[in-house]
Amino acid sequence: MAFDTGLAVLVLGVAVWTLAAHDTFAAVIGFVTYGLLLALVWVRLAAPDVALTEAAIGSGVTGGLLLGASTRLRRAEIQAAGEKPGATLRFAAVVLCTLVSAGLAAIVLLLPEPAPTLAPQAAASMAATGLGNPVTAVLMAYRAIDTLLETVVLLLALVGIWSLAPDGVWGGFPGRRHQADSEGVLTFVAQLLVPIGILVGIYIFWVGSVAPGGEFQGATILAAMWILVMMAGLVDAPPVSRRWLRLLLIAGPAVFFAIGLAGFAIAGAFLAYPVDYAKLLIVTIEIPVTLSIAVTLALLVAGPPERAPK
Amino acid sequence: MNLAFNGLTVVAVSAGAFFFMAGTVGLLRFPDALSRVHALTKADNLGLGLVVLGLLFQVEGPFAALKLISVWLLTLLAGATVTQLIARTARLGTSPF
Amino acid sequence: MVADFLLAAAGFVLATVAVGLVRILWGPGDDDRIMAAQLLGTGGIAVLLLLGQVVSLPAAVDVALILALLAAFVSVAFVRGTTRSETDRA
Amino acid sequence: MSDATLFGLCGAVLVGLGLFGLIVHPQPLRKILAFNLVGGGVFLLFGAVARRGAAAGFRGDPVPHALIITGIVVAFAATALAIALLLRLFREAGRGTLGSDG
Repeated sequence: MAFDTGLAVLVLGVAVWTLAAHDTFAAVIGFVTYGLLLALVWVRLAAPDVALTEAAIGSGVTGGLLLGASTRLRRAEIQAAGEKPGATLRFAAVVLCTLVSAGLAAIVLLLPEPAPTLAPQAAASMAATGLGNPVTAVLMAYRAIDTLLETVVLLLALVGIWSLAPDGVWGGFPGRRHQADSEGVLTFVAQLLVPIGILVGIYIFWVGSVAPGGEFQGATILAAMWILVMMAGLVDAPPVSRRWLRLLLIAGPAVFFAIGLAGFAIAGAFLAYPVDYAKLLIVTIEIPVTLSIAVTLALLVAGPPERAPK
Repeated sequence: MNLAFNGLTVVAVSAGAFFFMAGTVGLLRFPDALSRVHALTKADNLGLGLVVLGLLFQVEGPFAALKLISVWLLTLLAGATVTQLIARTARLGTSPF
Repeated sequence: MVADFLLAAAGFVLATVAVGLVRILWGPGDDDRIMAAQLLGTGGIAVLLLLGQVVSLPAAVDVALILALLAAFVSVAFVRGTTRSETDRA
Repeated sequence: MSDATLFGLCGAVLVGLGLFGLIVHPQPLRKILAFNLVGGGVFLLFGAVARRGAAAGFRGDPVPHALIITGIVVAFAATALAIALLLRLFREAGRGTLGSDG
């Protein structure tokens, strides 16, 4: 109990720091710390799948994205810092936020007893799929349509980012070109970490069917490794108009959707799997979905095209 | 046997926790960024190693033990190289690239 | 009994990490602050491993593996973020 | 107090804190950070519900867990899109503020 209380206080303290820090860069560091502490909280709440996601996306890749943005926007952020809202607005904000927090706290304290749960339904659907991880069973079978739509949402976000490219560089190379490190340390870091990271990413994806892990967590690690070799200047990002790139991006959602449609014919409903082949079909969906998510996440971090295609 | 293992765990994890404390003390007491990086990484890597050693007596199966050790090795490798990058940034005032 | 000890050890390491964190976030330099990633990378992983044993969640080791990888990733993003000689041909 | 209640309350406070930052911070990037703090708080509220829903041999209800994972990924996509918009604004206008005056 003492440990949990201390952890909760630390989470709140880091959140306050993130908001109060003078400098945006310092606030981003605070945010990365916040994500890491949340991963500890998820382990404490016996939610290892969420802990993996928080560590990979919430803290790691979001942190890298925000660090890059904060250095590029440093001047703009300093300019904007002067436009502080007036005392009346600040006071109103304090009142509003206190009310929101108090309301949510009341809801937490007044949650019904016994707690409602969908765990039995999830367990039933898990038994039908042959999967050993309940969260993967929910994502891929019980609520598969949510996951299908999520992969589409990721693609839509990417389309939104690409459409921000100025006319001259339409369809070109995303982000900046990084040069290789002359002293070789960064090159060494990339060459050392990336093979290990790819191995870990595939492992996390693969154990997802029987243990905590899965396609989102595995894909995030693969995406981070691709970004790492780009940052080290070892490879450049491909121009976003490349056909193979676009095929990779849509492969996952397309296979997912096709097998979902086939469900009408072989199991009587959209995204239904026949009992004997459920696990096989789910893994068939997961492999291209993982690849597509990995490519999408990496390109989301890379940003809109900034250099004209050759 | 079990009792002996538990005893070893307690000793190793305690020693690990001590090194983490030493790292933080170094961080607070040393004057400049370079010596702080040095104190922090040396002590913390040793601390993590001892914690991993202590937990090795508790886990079941060789695969779990292998994973624990690889976490430590990965932290060591990544930490050593990344520390060098940061130290260079600290020394030159800005990134050397 | 061992679980109680391990939880206490996790709390102790978390507390020392928190103290170091206060020093680091205080700054003043950015390179001081990025050490937070290092400190938490190692200390946070230790807490995670101990906690995973306490609540008997073997997957905590996998979370630690990811943290070790991504702490390095964030540090590289930091070093690259302060870079000055990018070719910005846009 | 159970661990679910404790971290649920922590989530409730985080939502309020993040919302405050979202309103009062003039810098857009700080608003994006505050938005992500709110996200963390909302996920913790879900986490409290999931933890209380432990049944059928699971230590938490897997359905909210799956929702949280979906939420974390979508929050990341939204953050990436917001940052791209912000960088374009800065490039076009030479400034990175959201105020209407020049």
